[in-house]
Amino acid sequence: MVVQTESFVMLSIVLFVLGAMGVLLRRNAIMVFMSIELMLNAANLALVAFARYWGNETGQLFVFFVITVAAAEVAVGLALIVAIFRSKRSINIDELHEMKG
Amino acid sequence: MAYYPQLVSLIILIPAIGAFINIFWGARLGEKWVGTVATVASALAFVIAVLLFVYLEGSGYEAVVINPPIFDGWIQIPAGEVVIPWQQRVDTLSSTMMLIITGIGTLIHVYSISYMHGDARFHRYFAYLNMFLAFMLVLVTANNFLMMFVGWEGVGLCSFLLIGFWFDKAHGVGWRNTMAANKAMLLNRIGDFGVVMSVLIMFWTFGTTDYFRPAEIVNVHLAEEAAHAAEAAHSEEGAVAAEGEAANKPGDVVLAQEGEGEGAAAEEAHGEEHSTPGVVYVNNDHIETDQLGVFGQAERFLDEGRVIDIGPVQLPFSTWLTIMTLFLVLGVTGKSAQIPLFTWLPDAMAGPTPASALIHAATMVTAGVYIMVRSNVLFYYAPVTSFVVAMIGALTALVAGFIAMGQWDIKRVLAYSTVSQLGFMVAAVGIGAYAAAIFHLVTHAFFKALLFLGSGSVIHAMEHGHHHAHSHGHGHDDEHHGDDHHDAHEEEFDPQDMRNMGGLRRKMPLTFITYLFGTLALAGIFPFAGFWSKDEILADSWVAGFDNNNLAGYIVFIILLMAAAFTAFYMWRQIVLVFFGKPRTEAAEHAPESSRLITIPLVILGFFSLGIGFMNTPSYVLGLDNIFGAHLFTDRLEYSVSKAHASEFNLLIALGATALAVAAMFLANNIYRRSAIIEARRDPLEMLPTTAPFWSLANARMYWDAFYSRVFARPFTRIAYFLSDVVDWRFLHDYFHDVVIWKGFNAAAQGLSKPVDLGVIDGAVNGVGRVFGWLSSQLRQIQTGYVRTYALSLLVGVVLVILVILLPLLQRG
Amino acid sequence: MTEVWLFIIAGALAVAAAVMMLLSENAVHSALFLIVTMVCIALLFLMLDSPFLAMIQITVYAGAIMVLFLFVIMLLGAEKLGTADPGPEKSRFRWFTPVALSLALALLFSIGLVTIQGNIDAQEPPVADPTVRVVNVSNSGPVDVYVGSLLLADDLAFGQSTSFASVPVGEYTVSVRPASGGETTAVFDAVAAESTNIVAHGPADEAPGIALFLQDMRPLANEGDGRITIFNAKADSTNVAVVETDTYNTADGSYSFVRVQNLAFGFTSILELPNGDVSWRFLNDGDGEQIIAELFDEELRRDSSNLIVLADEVLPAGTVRTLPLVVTAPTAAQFGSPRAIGYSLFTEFLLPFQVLGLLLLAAMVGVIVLTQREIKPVKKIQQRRKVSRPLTSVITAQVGQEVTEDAPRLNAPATAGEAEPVK
Amino acid sequence: MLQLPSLETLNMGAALPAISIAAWACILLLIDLWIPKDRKILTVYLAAGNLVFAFIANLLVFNQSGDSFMGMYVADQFSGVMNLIIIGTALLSIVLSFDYLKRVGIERGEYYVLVLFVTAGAMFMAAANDLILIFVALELLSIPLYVLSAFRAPDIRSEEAGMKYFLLGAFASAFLVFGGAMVYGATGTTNLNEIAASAGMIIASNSSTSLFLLLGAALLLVGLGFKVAAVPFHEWTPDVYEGAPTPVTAFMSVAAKLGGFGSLLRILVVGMSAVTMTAGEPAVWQNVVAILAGLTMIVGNIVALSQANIKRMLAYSSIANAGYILMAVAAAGSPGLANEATRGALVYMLAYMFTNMGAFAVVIAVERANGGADLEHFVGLGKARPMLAIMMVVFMMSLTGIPLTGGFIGKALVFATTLNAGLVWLAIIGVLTSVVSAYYYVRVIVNMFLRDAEASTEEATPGYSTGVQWVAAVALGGTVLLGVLPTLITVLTDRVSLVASITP
Repeated sequence: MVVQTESFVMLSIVLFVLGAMGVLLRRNAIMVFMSIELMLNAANLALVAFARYWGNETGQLFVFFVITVAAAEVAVGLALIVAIFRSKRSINIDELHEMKG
Repeated sequence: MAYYPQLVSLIILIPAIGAFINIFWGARLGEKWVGTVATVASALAFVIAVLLFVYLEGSGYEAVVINPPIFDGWIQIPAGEVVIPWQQRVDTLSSTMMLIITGIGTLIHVYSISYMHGDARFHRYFAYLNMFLAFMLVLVTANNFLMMFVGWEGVGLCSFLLIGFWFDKAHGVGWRNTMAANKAMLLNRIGDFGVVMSVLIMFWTFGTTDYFRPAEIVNVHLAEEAAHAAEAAHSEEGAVAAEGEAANKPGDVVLAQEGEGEGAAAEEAHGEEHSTPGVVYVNNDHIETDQLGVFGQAERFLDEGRVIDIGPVQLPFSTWLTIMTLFLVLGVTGKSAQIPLFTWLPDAMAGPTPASALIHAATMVTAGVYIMVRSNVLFYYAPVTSFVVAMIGALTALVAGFIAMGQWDIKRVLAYSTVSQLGFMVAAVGIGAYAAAIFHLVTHAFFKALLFLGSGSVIHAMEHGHHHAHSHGHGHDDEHHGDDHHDAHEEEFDPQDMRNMGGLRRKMPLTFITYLFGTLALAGIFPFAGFWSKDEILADSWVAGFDNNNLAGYIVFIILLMAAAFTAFYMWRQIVLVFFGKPRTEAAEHAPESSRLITIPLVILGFFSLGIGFMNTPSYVLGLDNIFGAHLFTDRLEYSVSKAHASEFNLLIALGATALAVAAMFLANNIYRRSAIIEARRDPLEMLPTTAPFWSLANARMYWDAFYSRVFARPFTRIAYFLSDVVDWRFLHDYFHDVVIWKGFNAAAQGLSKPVDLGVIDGAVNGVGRVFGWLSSQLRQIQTGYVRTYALSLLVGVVLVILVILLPLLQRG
Repeated sequence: MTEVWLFIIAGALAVAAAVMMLLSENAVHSALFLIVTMVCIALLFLMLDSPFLAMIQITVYAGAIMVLFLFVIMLLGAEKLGTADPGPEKSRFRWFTPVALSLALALLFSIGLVTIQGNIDAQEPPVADPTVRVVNVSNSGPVDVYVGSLLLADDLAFGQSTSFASVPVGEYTVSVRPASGGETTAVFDAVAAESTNIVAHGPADEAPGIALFLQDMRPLANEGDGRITIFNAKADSTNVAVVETDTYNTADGSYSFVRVQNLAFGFTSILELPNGDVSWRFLNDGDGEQIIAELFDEELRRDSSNLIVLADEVLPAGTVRTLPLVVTAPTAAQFGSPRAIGYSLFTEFLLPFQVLGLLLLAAMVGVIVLTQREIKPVKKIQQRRKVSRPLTSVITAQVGQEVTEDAPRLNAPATAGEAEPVK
Repeated sequence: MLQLPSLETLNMGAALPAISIAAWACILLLIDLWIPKDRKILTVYLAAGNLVFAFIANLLVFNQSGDSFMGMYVADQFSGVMNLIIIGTALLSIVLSFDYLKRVGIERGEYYVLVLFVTAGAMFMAAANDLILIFVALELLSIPLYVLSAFRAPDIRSEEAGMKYFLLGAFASAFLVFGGAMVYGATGTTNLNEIAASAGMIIASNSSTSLFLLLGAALLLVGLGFKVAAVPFHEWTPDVYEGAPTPVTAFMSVAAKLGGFGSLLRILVVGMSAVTMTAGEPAVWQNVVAILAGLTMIVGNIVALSQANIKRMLAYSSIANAGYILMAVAAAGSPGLANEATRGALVYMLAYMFTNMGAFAVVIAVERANGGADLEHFVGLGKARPMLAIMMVVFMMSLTGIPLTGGFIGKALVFATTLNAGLVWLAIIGVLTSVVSAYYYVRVIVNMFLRDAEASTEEATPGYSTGVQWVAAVALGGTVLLGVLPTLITVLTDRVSLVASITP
């Protein structure tokens, strides 16, 4: 264990926060979505690092599940984006404010 | 075999399911399926009843109590730790009732399929019938008074629904039906008040409403063993004494009786043994009082001479018991149509005839008798109540029999006859002849159901005949029958008026024969069923009066004898008016025989009216007891009715009563053969100056209804009018409602709704409201509608949560 | 040290690509940067001993998912959407970016603080308990075996063995008690994550001897191989050689393939062989290659660790027979290998795995529901134009928007006469 | 060699209700292909039949306390009661949906399949004993709900609802995953029982790893708080509820909450109840949950005051109700109160289920009759449809928490356990906000009865469907029954106990 677990976790935290910033700052729905994927990736990195630290596979399995769930989410999310685009011709999330208050 | 008694929960469930199906899907199923579902449900219940009966036969009549799985701990009062279980009891009494209810019920279902054909509410009718069966079975299988009361109220409801079934008939008939239903409901409520009071008193006194508690039930078994042992000892003894009757009944348990034929020594021996075979009290000594049911505790209390402390007064338990049972009797007079609450039953004939046959003749109205016999222990120890009961019963029998002689409506005659016969049963209970009462209940159920169904057949035929006679010419298609279709275009004709009938015996031979059977049974002619049961009541009252020197016995015997004569008279009058002579109207001329679905139940019931009496043949009668066995029914009944006893045949009474009946029939025959008077729509008795006042009295139903309406109903209505008009309408509505509530509320609502109108509360009622309104409008600014701000708020939450949760740990270092 | 450098390079690249993804105006560029980040993360996975996940990360994530993203971006022509147009609401949310940035920093700070405070590497990494099992080849009847106070084997007959039981780390006294009475003890040190065999051996008339030796249950060098440990428990102090039957040369009566030579009493020899059948002879090394025992077509299973104990069994007739007793146990899977993950998936995590399947199905249904639209009368026009319409307008019809370079991308009303997007 | 676990080891029978729904959803998806578009009622019957089967199966396995799928799925009393409520919700909402879908013209068999998926997801969540399963089941709950929200597809409000829900939901689930990673990092396991064991050890040894554990707990709280719409993770709720098709709103306002609270209770009570500063003190997370509960009640109730759309008003009301349930969750953090609080929460959820489904049934009926669900559309309802109006009165009363309704019983239990836990300030907030809530609930009643309708609403009101009637009637029955005979339910919940079953 030359590189410490902590380093991996720190890296993952940085990536996670970057992803969160992406969600907050980008207006393109696809971009927001990609930022969320980045957050999930960061969580995966932390999980794998912890899995090596603990020496059991649970963390890796968690990652496996997260990746697959992300695939499902991506499919539905992109379908939603396409559907919205058909109706509104825009995927700018700032234009989605029919309902408020 | 061991699982048979568990079926008793199904016996309720199956008709209930049938009712459920017909209520919800009946309209879609169509007549065929509705009838099938209902009849199959009823028939399945009958099969279960038979299985239970077979089980009881096989298990030595040992009572079984079943806790159906779903209602365990039906009512729980948490503080008092009182649990009223939904327990069902299978013993000889309830088994008898189940057989009658489901058996006759099934026949009536079959009959109804044809009778109700074409009715707009066909499915509803069958749903009600099934519902009635379910509730009636709840009533008779209950093991506590509260559950019994559930059934009691349920059958009352079904009765109400069925009496008012044709509430929308044309020409005011519907209104009359509705009123009849209301009347039944109201009078029964008065009775129900008595039942509720009685049950409450029981509960307060004993802490339970169970008939018997589980501990006792185990004991029944033990008691039976003891009885067997005692029997063995006794039969040896009896053989030596050459006096015992045990030898007559090989293989049967010897039952203790207070018969007149026994020697003093034997009586002494029996005295102790007396209650052993049925229920148990002897062996219950080791049981704690609170482990006993109502009856066991009552006996124990009597033994102990307990004093009941009801606050200001202290009553001996026997007095308390009298009060308790008197309240119960009030309920009985309601449900079983006894004086003073009997006037609803004749009106109840407004319902469909099969329903009348089932509910208002064979089963529901006997619930009062059933519950009195069920609580025979209480009545046994309450002589005052018993006397009252005997008087009520005898008087009812006489009065109703008298009224029946002056009626023209075929069903009304039968209705009063039912009241009268119920009076016989109640009187029998009053003199302690519990077995005879139940026996009469059973036989009466068969022949009265038969008579009602027969009258239904006649009425049906009359309607057809009338219809046929009038539809010549305008070619009305024949598919529409069923009662309410005819009313649309027919006015004056009353198919139930016996004056319109006559000569039907040739038109409807099968109906005639079966009707004749029913009449003979009701009149008590040998060997029909009524003969045996009526004779047993008479013999018992003779014994009670002349042997045991009981005042009630004398009175009951004499009155019942008269009532029996009345019975024979009015029944033969009916036969003559309906079936003999010549047809008096076109309708009678064209009356056809009814369809097979109607006649088959008639034949079956006719057969039973003839034969069912033999199940309780007394000993030493024409050798019949060698064929059918003696006291079979009573013997079985004694396992559940501990104070029941078999009575002995008294040839003199039997002959006398029969002779009286035959004489009355002859009299009736002679009087009513004069058809000319009847064609003038008058009664021959009306023409004779000596009998005219009596006849008018009978025809006017002895002014009972008029009396009630003048004394109770009218003042009540006046008060009600006063209350509704002056107090409610003028004061409450006009002033209180309009001014105080309406205007005040309006003002308040104005105050409230104005801000609502504006959407945001700015003209708010008070400062707090304004503050919240302001807060609300400010806070909703957060909800911008932009996803990114939502995400931002989520992130704020994240940071907040992390900081709050980590704060203590970070402080710790 | 290379590993540290690798981490620094891959990590820096991942962060840099992530930042670029955030800042890039063009969505396609962003997607490509995200792919770079993901590949870097896959590299880090490899460093963290999870080759399987690294592979999945590249194929599923960087491959399939990102291709989907790119496809949708290109399909919608949405490369620059959401960046070009600030919109009239912009002024209202002027506060937004600084607040968001500071919040993200607060988040970074608080989680980072936790990580540094948490100091996970200072903790002792947890280790597995030692495990121990017993093989009885002593002829003194059934034995009870205690490890410390733990009854490990009860009435263990000749030739039987227990499975591995775990015990806490520490020093134990092993005590073997034959049914006939007496006791033999030995002391051993239970080391974490090691598996120890206890072999009771000896002739009928003596108290059983105890042999203790480690068995390596750790992953094999080549996954799919099997491992064989041969232990000589023949008390008659003969050295044993193991040869393969297949290579017996009838001409000169010699074996050309000798697996083990000169295995003395109480010694072990460990072999790792590809799985398959083995047919071996055990020869008395000192005594003219006399065959003392034989294994014929013994199956060597994948990923298993086989212990072969050579022991003398005293037959009722009094003769002594040498028996090769084979005891098999699975080896530990390689950490992070597909086998390890698959094993967990199909045992402990079977339910989540199934739910995952449902989830994918639900997602498919969802996609169909969201994107399937009923075809409205537009069809007629399409048919007429089918022949001569250029590809761009086909795409336009599908997308409902001009996608050619020269047309304005945003807020372009659909050209009149073109197929209307279905509302 | 891979050794697959045998069926006995898996003990699948215990998980039968959830599994049957999941499996049938897959089969129904295929069957639906053969059902013509005008006979979709058949799909409804098939789906409802499956739910009824699962309901019965759940009753059958109710008392079976056991682990299924090698400790992944816990079939205990808690999941038994939760399953009953969840299946009931699904059943009622399916009955509600059919007529609505037909009217709006979005009648598709997939709808019911998706509802079944959500139902299975919620059931798995409530019974999950592992963070991984919780995550996967949460997604199984969420992804179909995203689709269902956007089910009225070309309608821009519905699509917007789906999009908002999706983006924020995915964002929140990223936090959930990260939280799971942190918990795993601290304990080395994702199994709740083992987490409980090692959490106890970590706290006892005063190890700094507890920071990871708490961070993980906080992030899990965020992920699940989003699902149950706790402030400040609630902002999606009103928009999504308003935009989604109304039966979906009804369904998701209960089902998503049930799943979320099921998992939340399991994670916090089973996994983390030992996370205390010193033994015998309330768990560390109690403060956070209590603050969230307070915020949720305040914001939910106050913002609801100024809503004109009933759907939106009910959305805020559902936020507020989440606050009351969170109050019980907070109380569960006090030592020895976990079971009492759990039972209170269960009863509250059941009451809320009945009441809310009933209220939405009325809203659907009004939408159909008057063309919208604004407060204005309820004007004069008392005269035009007295039964409907009276039912609505009962539901509103139950939501307010007036005695003899289920809402009162739920609130009473929750307040009692909060007071027992010593969170007096929280209980006071709860009572005060209840008083505030009376204002907007009563406003509906005022509108129905005390304001005269204009002539236009009287005319041409198509009747409401039998399905809606049934749901409203059942909900009314449930609400009143629960209010009058609470013992019927407490008999079920009395034995619920959430404790970590394995100790090391």
